[in-house]
Amino acid sequence: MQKKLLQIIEASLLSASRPLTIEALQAIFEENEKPSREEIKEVLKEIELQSLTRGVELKLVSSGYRLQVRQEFSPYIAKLWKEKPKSLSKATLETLSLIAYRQPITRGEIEDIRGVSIGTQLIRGLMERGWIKVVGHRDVPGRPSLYSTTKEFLDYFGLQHLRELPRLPDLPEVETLDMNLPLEKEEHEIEQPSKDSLHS
Amino acid sequence: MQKKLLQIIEASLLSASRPLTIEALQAIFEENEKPSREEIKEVLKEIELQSLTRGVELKLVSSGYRLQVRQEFSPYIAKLWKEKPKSLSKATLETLSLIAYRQPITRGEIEDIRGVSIGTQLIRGLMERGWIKVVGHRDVPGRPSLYSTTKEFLDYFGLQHLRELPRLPDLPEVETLDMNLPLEKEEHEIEQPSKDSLHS
Amino acid sequence: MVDIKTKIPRQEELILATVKGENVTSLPEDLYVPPNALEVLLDTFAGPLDFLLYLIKKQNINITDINVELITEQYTSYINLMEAFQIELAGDYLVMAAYLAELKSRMLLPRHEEELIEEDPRAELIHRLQEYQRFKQISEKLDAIPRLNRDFFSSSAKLPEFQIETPVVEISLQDLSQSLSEVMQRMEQSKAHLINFEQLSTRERMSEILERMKKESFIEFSSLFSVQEGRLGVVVTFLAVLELIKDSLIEIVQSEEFGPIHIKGIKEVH
Repeated sequence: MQKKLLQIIEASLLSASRPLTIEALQAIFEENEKPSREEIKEVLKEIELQSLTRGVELKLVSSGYRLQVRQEFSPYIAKLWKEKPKSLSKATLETLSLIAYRQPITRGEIEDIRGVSIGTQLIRGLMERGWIKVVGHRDVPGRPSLYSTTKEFLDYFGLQHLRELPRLPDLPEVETLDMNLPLEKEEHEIEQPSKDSLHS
Repeated sequence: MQKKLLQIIEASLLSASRPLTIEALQAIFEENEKPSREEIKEVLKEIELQSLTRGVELKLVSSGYRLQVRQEFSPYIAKLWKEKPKSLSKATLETLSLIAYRQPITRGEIEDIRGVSIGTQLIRGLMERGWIKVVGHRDVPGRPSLYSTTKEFLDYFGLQHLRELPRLPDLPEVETLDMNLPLEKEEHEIEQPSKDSLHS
Repeated sequence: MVDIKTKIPRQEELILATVKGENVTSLPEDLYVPPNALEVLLDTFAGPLDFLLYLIKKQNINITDINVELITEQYTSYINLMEAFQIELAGDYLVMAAYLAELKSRMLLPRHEEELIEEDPRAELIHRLQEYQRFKQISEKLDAIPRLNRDFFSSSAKLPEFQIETPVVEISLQDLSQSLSEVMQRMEQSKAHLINFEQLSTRERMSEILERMKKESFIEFSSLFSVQEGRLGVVVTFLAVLELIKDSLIEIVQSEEFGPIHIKGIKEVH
């Protein structure tokens, strides 16, 4: 393997501040020296190997490869940060969860489940951080935007796929309800597991 | 030499986004494990040695040590930054305008005004462009950086002084600005020699 | 009305508020928040459903065993209290109160034979609570997932010097001021106070002084002024110094009486 190739790719990953795909790594080379996908993969493997004894490690997240500080060292690195990252509010986390697990979903639908109206600011904030995007419009009056999560959302949580998210707890069995409702017939809509499951 | 010590210091230098002094590197360790200046220096020497074959090299600049991409690779790295969007995002524009009109200002203060948190990458992007710089730190917990615009920022807009920035439309505060920012048409009449040299 | 359960009267009953003509002497039993921190309540809960879940948990019952009458009374008593204390209440809480009241009245209505086939009026509420609860739970799990810049950090080595190849971004000065005024307008809607924009020349001077302090950290006051700048320059510099002191970014020191005045950073800036 070419030493220079490894150095360039390592330098790119160390300085890009964002995950890089194999294509993005190929694209930094001129036509006449462009490495193949296989060569890049080989280099990445080598970087991964070398980084076993280093302070950073290679991670594959949704939008590509990222060299990140080994998580075991995070407590040290956190001390270098002057400002602690703001924690996400309950409202943000709930909205984000609904978009992640029920995408595509409209603002109105999120509001129905949360029982709370959602400020424009909250949605705008999520859009600006690149965690959600508009993927279409629901064909109802007002044509509300349909939101879904993005690759950046997964990158932020160090994930590759939505299915790596924790499992959504099941709705409790409807039967338990029936015990208290002797007058009632089996009329409830029974939630279908597949509807919510990202893990299928 | 302790392997873990080297890993932590390497990780710090790679993720801090700023040069680190030996003291700053010592400060990330707990009292009972704090390495001596000599130990840190030894580790730095080792990192320097190792980096001879790597894409990054250790540099000592006036405010400390940092790991930086070898200059010879800049043509490749430049390509990674080339694919930036043509126009600045709304978030970037708003952040930049707040820094311009409200400098010196911390990231937290910008976030408070905008009501939205700002990604590290946004600030870094503005720094890399040379439009903003750190001019100090606010004396509050966390000692957050204070940002101001640079000469390059003024150059970009073809301005000599901040006061040549357009007055803010539709704001009640405009009156106070007016005192110092005479309307363009009046400027020639009012201009006095002493005022001309004010900002030079 | 607010006192929902008969309680042993306390020795001294403090009148907390007057709600609908009645004196409120005690808070609902299971309210753990002190009255002066009622506002905290609104911050603590993500919304009325979250709040209802809390009330149900306090009763130590299953969501499915919910007693609509009791929960409605509890809920409304909190709402009334908050109104009595003139705490600004999100409309969503009032909507829920109305919904609960309606539900309660439906429960009380005598049911006719044909209506027996219909669903228990509580079913919808229970379903909503359950549905909300699972997303509340998942959002807590989401919060626990390691995330960037909190639990792990990306590398960001210093870039080499290079010319950005991008054709320069097209932004105009108008874009800049326009976007700021947009921020300000948005802020005006959400916040009561506006940030006072000092004159830009003062702001610029503040940055210049701070910049200089990075190198010198101890500057003789008089050296900040320059004769060439004229009177206006002196005023601008002076305002900038005052502004920096106000922001606790610099200190004025004078080691002896009538001695030279110096400015220095509050802490060493590196």
